[in-house]
Amino acid sequence: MSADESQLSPHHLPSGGAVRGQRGSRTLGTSLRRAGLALLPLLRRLATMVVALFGASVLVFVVLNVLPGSPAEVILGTQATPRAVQQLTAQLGLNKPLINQYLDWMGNLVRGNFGVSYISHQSIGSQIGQALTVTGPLVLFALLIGLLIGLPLGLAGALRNGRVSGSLIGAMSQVGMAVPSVVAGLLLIVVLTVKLHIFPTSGFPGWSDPWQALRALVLPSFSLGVVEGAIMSRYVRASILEQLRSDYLRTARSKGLRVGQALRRHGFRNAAIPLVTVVGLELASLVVGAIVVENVFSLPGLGLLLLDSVNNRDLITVQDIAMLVATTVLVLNLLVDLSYRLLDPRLKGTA
Amino acid sequence: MLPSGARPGEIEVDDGFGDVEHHGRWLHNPSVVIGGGIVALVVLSGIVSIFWTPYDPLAVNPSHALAAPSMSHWLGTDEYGRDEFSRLMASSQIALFVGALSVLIATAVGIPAGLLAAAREGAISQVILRLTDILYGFPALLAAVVLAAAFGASKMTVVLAIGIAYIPVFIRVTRSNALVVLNSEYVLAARAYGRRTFAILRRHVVPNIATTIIAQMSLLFSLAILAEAALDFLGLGTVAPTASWGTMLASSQDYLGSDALLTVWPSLAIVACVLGFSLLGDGISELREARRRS
Amino acid sequence: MTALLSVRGLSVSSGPLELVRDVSFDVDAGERVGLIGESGSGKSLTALAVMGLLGEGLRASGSVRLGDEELLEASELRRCQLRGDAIAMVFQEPMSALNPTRRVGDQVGETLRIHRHLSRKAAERAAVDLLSRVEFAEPERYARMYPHELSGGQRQRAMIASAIACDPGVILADEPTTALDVTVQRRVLELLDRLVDEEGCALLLIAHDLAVVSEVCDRVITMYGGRLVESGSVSQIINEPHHPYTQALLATSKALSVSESSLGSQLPSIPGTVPSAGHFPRGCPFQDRCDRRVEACQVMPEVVETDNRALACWNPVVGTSASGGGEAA
Amino acid sequence: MSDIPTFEVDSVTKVYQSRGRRGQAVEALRDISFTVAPGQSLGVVGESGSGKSTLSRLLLALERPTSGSVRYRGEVISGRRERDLRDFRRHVQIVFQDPMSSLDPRMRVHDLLAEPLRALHIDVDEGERVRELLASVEMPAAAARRYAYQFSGGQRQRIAIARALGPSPEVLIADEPVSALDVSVRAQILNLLTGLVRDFNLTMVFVSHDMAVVRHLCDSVVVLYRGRLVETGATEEVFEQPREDYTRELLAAAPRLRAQRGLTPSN
Repeated sequence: MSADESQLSPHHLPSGGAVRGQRGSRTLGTSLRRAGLALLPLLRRLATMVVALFGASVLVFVVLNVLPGSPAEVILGTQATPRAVQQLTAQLGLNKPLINQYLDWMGNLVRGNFGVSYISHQSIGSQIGQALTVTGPLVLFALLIGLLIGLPLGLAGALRNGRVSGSLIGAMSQVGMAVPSVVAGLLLIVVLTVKLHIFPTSGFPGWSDPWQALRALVLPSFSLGVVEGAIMSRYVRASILEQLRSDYLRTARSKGLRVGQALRRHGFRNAAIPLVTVVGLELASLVVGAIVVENVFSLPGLGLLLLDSVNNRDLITVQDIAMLVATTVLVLNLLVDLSYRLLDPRLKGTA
Repeated sequence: MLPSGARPGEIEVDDGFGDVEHHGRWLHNPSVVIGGGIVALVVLSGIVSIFWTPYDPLAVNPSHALAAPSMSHWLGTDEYGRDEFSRLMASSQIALFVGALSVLIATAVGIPAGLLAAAREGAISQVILRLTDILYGFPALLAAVVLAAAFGASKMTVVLAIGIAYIPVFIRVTRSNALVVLNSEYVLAARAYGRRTFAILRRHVVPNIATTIIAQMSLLFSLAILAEAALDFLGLGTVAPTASWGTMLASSQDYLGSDALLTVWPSLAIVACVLGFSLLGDGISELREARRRS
Repeated sequence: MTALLSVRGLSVSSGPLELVRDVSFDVDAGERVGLIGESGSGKSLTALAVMGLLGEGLRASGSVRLGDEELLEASELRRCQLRGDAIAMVFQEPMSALNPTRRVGDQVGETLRIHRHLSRKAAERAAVDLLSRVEFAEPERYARMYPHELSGGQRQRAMIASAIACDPGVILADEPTTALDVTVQRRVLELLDRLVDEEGCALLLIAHDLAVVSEVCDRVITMYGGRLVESGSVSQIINEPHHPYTQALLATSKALSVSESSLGSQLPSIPGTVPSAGHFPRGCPFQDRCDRRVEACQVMPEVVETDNRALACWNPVVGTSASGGGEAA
Repeated sequence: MSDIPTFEVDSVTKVYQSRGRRGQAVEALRDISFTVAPGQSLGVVGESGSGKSTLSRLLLALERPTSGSVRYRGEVISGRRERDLRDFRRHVQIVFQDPMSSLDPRMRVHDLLAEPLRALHIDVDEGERVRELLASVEMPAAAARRYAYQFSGGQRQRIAIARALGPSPEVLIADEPVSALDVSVRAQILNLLTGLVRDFNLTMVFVSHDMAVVRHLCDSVVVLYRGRLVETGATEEVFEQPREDYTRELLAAAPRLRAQRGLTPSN
């Protein structure tokens, strides 16, 4: 950076020698530091995420364990003798101090052991794993649909900005954003299942028959994805518009590129930078949105499992799933941060 | 505005952004007009429903169950013969209550914390930001599930969940906007004539970020209504028989084949209400942008 | 001899607002013309209209001819063929005018890839050559850098390198040194001066500083309020300005000099303020601030061309005195 | 009394420890010393990165030097607590470069001008003082009811100057006050400043990159380059016989009006 001025005039300072010496060492220092700099902010960012995860786990644990009333009572029902309750409490490890219970839970979780539900007596880990085979594809399909709708719609909206068609696209996405996925789901069921009998109403046949499984996921994915597409189209539109108005796009056009070419060569990459954030954050909101949609379509995914656990007061399962979702959201945040740094050369090495 | 061609020495108002025209702009922005109109309608129906609805929204009348829209029941009746229109009206109370209270919680915590994080660099700011990191892990729905698991489903768990989930949003929005103001030359000027941090926050920062915050509040109000509907639908919020758009949707599920209108009415109500608040928020931001560019 | 770039009756409007009104001027091959004016004068819009790069909502009318071609009526495809090849532009803010996510060499060589269809490799090599022509000591190294790693002066030099890549007949430079420090400004001006000489291309240099233009250009066009108010050779304008606005600017410029002390004295100044674009008075745009205002000024004076210079004024300054001018405020 | 310098800057160094990147310290100023006598108009000249803006913040006690000290009329002001600076704040005022960003867009001109009076607990009739201030910068009283964005750049700068004059300061620090203005308006503002300095007997520190303006306005000058003081002296001496290469280069680089084009400075 300083080389320019030194070319300009080597005699700027009375003490030019000292400056030049400093500059020499700076080059060496810079190259040394660069190697460290690439890693250091990454580690720092990773550390803040671990701290946030720890905080989240404490929060979940405390909220779910502050209330008086032992799960043992719930399990055994109102008729249970105090003795039986006490026995079960001890058996479940619920008589230990809260801090120990927390450490037990966390310790197991970190080792990948989700524990055993004291309601269904099943391994929570395998239940969650089973649920994820539904929720995972659902979320990914929804994201895909969202992108397939949002990208072209947003691009068209930006390119037609100021025209009637552009405003129409804007209005469409504005309305689309206001539709809750529940509503989208129910209306899709009414039209495509009840009236036209195209798709199965609800339930999930399992992956043993992939074709039927996919068919069962179509409507839920669309319920989530269409709304997502509306949201994304707004971000895409704003991002592309910003590019179209940028000085460097004008420079590109002054070199002889047409608007479309200039946008392809210079705009898309820069437009992608804010969009990566959006995709990351929206992926997180899809995971949460899946909870609702799975209930509309009775899909045996994470959402249904979570809700059943709440209704059965299966607190450990609730704890586990809440932590899983919170972790997913925070990890997505982290990935968004990191991808920023990959895409934008200006941010290399900053925290 | 002065007539054009003002002579030297006279004050020339830049280019017609006189006070009168400035206020007039609100009514020229379609987002504000449409959004504001819808919001006003929802608020009105919420208020009216406290005193009057065509029928008692809870009155069961089995002989009139699942009636089609008619002169006596404008939007028909549900499976218990309750008047749909009355229930929609009564539901707007819940939506507004949950929206208002959750936004209040989010702002009451988020704005002061955001201002503090902006004004006090270093340790305090770091602590606040790390706490928001934690809360970021709990979107409204997840927070509501956890709270419902702990304290049981109710309107208040929904309010609390949505309110808490949006605290970090307000902290970030407040902080980043406040930082822009705090780094401005007019704040530097204020410090140069001896204004302390608190006075600067009150006199410069708050007035300058107010519009942005209000726009954000309107947007979050719309998100709160979305979340509330979803939570009620899941049975984690308002519980039957109290009318809310979410519970109405949930009970309509059983009649998708026969009485799809039972699904359509609350859907329309939710979409319109959410659209109203989000349009209003967008409109306010647009006006702010337009003013900044002028 | 026909001019290389010929602008006739150019107007730029934004809805009902006329931001540039009826501007005509010629730039001959190899000639350097300075276009001066302050905010709202329409000088940048004039350049963008010539390039066909006006922003959303802006419309140009009139005639812009490059050689034998009418640009305002040419197809977008044809204009793209000319942009960067026959006519190139350098912008004011070298930071925002360069794409932050692409390497400098890539952006410098891009013009050649577009018009000469060079391969990526060949364009890269050409970019290195171009960078060394604009006095980068280590062109290979800088070609691999991103714009944010360069200083303001280096970025502007890189911009100039990409502008000269295809040997255009005309370069439009829109305040290329306004964002730069004085010492860097001098260097960029010298570079521009040398390259224009070597290439034999025409230069339209837009600036707000009369001194900058007088150092680089042969001819000066003064704009005020979207109108051309005066034009002529540098010596004509500097020695004998006819328009009261030009004359007042000169008076200030002469009084504020690094080489002469004027400590504590009153500077000749122009009263009033510059209205925002499109809000200048009817008739002569300068009438409200002019001390030579007459009744006729309420009507826009025609641009009268005599003796290789043009003037739009009802009551021009005659005689060589450059003092007086605006009243001392 | 009058032989106590208004400002004494004594071997001031300012290092910014940038957050985030470890070990990236930026030395904005290094070992700067100079004094400003009462009634003097000092020009601080430098290009971007010279540290001139940092210097004006140090003079205003808005930042504390990493080492060295700044004295105002013999008293150290650097690092003092805000409550001990009230007198100082009354006496030293600033005008910034960009009159748009230095005026709060949400305040009317009346409040903009009254704010310093309120903050410094100056007991005057606000309305009357505002009228006085507007008059002293040749603005009509009606301006008080409007917002800053309703005025042109030059008028805004007048408002900013009026605000600085409010507490009847002894020192005016002007940080590039005409750089953002249109050429045809600059002379007005420079004439206004000249008149005010004379009428109110102000001491002025004028920070600028523009050598010509400094020569017109200042009786002495400090030249900064990359945080170091290159040269200082009476304006006439420095401009006529610059001792340092950098000063010479700065002077040579300034564009000059020519009747015939040519970029090489004529000597």
